[in-house]
Amino acid sequence: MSESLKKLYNHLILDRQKDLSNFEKNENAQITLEAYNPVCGDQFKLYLDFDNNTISKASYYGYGCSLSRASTSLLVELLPGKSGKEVLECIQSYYRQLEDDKEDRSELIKALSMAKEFPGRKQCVVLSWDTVKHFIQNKRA
Amino acid sequence: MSESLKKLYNHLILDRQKDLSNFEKNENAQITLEAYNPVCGDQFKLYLDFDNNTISKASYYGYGCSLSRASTSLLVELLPGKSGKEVLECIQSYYRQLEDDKEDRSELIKALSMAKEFPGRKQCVVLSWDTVKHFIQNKRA
Amino acid sequence: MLDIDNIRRQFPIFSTTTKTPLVYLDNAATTQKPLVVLERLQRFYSYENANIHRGIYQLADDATRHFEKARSRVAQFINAKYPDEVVFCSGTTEAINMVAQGLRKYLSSDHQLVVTAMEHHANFVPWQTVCNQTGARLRVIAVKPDGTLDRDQLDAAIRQKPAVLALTHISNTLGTINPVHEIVALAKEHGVITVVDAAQSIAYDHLDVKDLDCDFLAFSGHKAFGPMGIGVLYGKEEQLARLEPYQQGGSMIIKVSEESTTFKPPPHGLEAGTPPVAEAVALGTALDFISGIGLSKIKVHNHSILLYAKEKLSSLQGVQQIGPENETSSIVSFLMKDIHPHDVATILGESGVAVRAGHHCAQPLMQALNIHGTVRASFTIYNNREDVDQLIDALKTVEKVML
Amino acid sequence: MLDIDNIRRQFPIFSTTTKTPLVYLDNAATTQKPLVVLERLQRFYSYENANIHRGIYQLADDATRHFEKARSRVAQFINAKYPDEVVFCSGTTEAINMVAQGLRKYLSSDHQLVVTAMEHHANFVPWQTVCNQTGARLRVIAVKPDGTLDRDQLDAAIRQKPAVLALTHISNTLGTINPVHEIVALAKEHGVITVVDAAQSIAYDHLDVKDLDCDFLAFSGHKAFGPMGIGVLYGKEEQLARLEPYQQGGSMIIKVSEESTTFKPPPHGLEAGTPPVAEAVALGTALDFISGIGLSKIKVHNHSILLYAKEKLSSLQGVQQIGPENETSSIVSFLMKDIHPHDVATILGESGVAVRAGHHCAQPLMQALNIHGTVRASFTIYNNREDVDQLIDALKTVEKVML
Ligand SMILES: Cc1ncc(COP(=O)(O)O)c(C=O)c1O
Ligand SMILES: Cc1ncc(COP(=O)(O)O)c(C=O)c1O
Repeated sequence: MSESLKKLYNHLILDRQKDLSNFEKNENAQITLEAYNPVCGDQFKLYLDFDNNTISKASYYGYGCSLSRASTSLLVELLPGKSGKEVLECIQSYYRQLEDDKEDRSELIKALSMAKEFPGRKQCVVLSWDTVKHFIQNKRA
Repeated sequence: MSESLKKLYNHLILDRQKDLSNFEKNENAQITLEAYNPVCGDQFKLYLDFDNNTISKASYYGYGCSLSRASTSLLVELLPGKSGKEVLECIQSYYRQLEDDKEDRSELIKALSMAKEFPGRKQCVVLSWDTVKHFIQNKRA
Repeated sequence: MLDIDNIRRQFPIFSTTTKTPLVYLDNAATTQKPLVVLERLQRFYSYENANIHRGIYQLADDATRHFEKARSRVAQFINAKYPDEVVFCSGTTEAINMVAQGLRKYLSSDHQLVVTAMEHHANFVPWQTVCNQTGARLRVIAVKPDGTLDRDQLDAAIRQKPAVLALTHISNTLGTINPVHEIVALAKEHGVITVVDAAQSIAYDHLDVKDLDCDFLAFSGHKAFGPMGIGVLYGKEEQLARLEPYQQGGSMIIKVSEESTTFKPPPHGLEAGTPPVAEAVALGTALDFISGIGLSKIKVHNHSILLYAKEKLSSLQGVQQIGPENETSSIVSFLMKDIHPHDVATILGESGVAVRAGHHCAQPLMQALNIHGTVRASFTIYNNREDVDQLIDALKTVEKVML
Repeated sequence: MLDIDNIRRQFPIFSTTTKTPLVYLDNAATTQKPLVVLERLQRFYSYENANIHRGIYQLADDATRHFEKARSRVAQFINAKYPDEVVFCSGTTEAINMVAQGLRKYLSSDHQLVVTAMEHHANFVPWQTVCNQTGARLRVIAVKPDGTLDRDQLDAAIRQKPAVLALTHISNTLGTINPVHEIVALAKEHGVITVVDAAQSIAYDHLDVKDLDCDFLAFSGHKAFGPMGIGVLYGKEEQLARLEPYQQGGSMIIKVSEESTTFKPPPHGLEAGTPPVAEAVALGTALDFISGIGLSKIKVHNHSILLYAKEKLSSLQGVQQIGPENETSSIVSFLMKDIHPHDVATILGESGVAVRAGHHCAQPLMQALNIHGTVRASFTIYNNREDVDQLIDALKTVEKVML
């Protein structure tokens, strides 16, 4: 087993994808987004509630690989309490951390950042993040 | 100049294509056929008159290369006096002579038979003959 | 028995000088290319290259002859009645689009087109599209949980005399072999135009279109050891003649004026522009390569590898095979516990085992089976038991990593 | 100055070991292939071959990357704004059909489409066809006896705001170079969609689509030292997005259900099925080859050979050159007394000189000029003055044989 494979399937990812906190439908959410990757069929609903311009609650539900699940789980954990601007900053910061190993990163993000070394998997760790980013950008525009 | 080229452009062909006998429009002909080769744009009108079931008069007019002109000239020369059945026999015999150098052939047909040795020219020496053949066959059917 | 070592030596990609030895189990997506095919391509481009048709010099005449010889070779390979029943195109996808759009003018809301839920998108979406364009209705025949067609539904649909039945011979996802002979025969009885997608069968089993009696049949060169960019639409002479030309351009034309255009009869009237001559010629060589080994032997070998793989997979705890028990070609689809197919494929890929994961361009089938995707391994002549063993070993690694 | 001997050595077809040395003057039909292109093709098929998209193993990922790199290479070569403005297809013919059929749904009897009488059938018949399908009117701009466009007629037609103007950059028959910059600029002022056929210009002159500002542009790989079976449709991002997908199948799809399908945005949404990956990659290499020599140098060389040929032809009694005196690319069309072009070509062919004869897939042009066909010689980088001298010698033989 290669080092990069070990890093990718770091136990943090595997734990995270099995961690079912925030993994729940919320049919009454003010906003429901769909994160969908036609290549692999990964498909999550992202449920967001707002209080003024701040996200008050976030959860997700759906189907995906270990990477997309772990990265979505991380996302919804980080969203509550953030304004639109803060959400965008948070997403930018995540993207930077995925690319740049000089950033001060959590173990989980270190693991997720390995995705780019594997054929066809880069998309998995940004799927839900991209979806939220587009939503916020369009909302602000 | 190769031997086959000399044979193809035998003076009989060149004389024949310059020979303007039977090269005339006949707007009043009972039957007007069109011989057309999309590849080179060769296009002849073939004019036929019948007396009972026998061709009484044949002429041609149009545009074509030396081979198609010479072969068409030969064709219309041979047609008069022949019944449908005889026309088909005559055409069959011509085709045989083109293919088979054991046949007893005129110098002109020997020259025309060389066409098959040249890229893209095989069609030229049968264009008008094919047209008459199809007409007679359909007429008899 | 095939001499697999000898066969492998004919495929440079398996040469032992490459860095990681390749266990290539993605043959349903595309096959690797033997030396003879590479050499033929190379020879054409090096010494025989010219545009075809209309050429009054030797090189062009020879190129035309090679191209038409390839057409005859294809006709012979599938036992077509005439070479002119073979239309060269860019692949299965274009071939099927050519038929769907070629029939467009005959279709209206009075018509029904029948496809199945196990079609590749290439034999599904073109029909859905022409239905949207014409108002014809698309009827999708169900697939049973075991991955076979619902024959009752299909037969009933055929008895309603739809305009067209488009059906795959072999499912690219599950390997299901459909009884196309029986089905085409029934369709014929009811005057239905039959279109057979043979993308997965051309290099697996003898195809005999005279015997099969379908109206159209399509396949790609690249899945039969030939180059990319070349494919075949077979059509019965009178059926090809009914198609509107899918594309217009050079060399498919008799006469063009400002007002109107007269097209050549098939096959040339359906081949607009400069065709992929080198690729067609090399496809002929690929078919020679297949015949040289012998399709019967190929089938026996491929199926034996499949059976070995299925047996080995069965012995792995938590692996669920998707698709019929029997009557499958050399394709096996499976799921491993609740591990996502892409996670499986990534870990297999790390071990040098190339498989495909996902919906395999068959989303309606995924919906029918109520799954999101599968892992698919597909075998052909150069695969051996060691390849399967490596797959199994790598699957054990997956388990270790993921659970 | 180009080192022609060195260039010729890179083309195996001119190797002196072949039986008759080839004087290849049919470059407007297709060019010969340099070693680097042959080698790239060979390397792909030998060691890099896989189907692209969706592949979760290294080989497929690398193949995808090579394919997308070729797309970027093409974009850079024609100075497109984004790589995604480059759609791979099978050739110029398919590219133009893709646009004509892609716009079909917007067209009705309210619309006019403008083409010229000097178009290749590939840029004429698809427009005539979509007019027949939709009721739109086809306006054909006249060509003057000197082989140039009737600009007054064209400009007047543009001012009437037709839906589409489809125009060749360079006439494949006469070599006429149309002032496409001026014409496209006028068309833009009047909101006309512009489609430029660049089949004859891609290997002759710098193309800069940003500067040219056309909406669509099409060319074939095989006329630019690349393989057959690959071509390019360039389209401005927003224009490509308006096209209905010409073909449907795998890998161009987001979601398929029994009821409906969602397509990917361009370029992938316009590339259905397995594309000719190897051929696209080798086209990238062919463009590198062109850039390596330098298009400016190529143009100077080709034009100097043309001028030499035109001068030599002028000195032959009874040879009539067809087409404009100036502003021509490296193509010359001519007639010899009243000798049929095919007779000329046959005798040239016997002398090892490969030229084309006939209507050159431009029947409307033949009608406009009131001729049946021409003999055409077309030059490129590997042609030298000796090639022209041999052409002239062979024409003297024609005279001897025929007169
Ligand atoms: C000006 C022009 N347009 C279109 C074409 C058609 O190109 P292709 O046959 O490669 O599709 C050609 C080549 O014959 C051409 O010269
Ligand atoms: C059953 C089936 N039909 C059609 C296709 C499409 O073939 P291509 O992509 O070569 O056009 C494939 C290949 O992916 C297939 O397996």
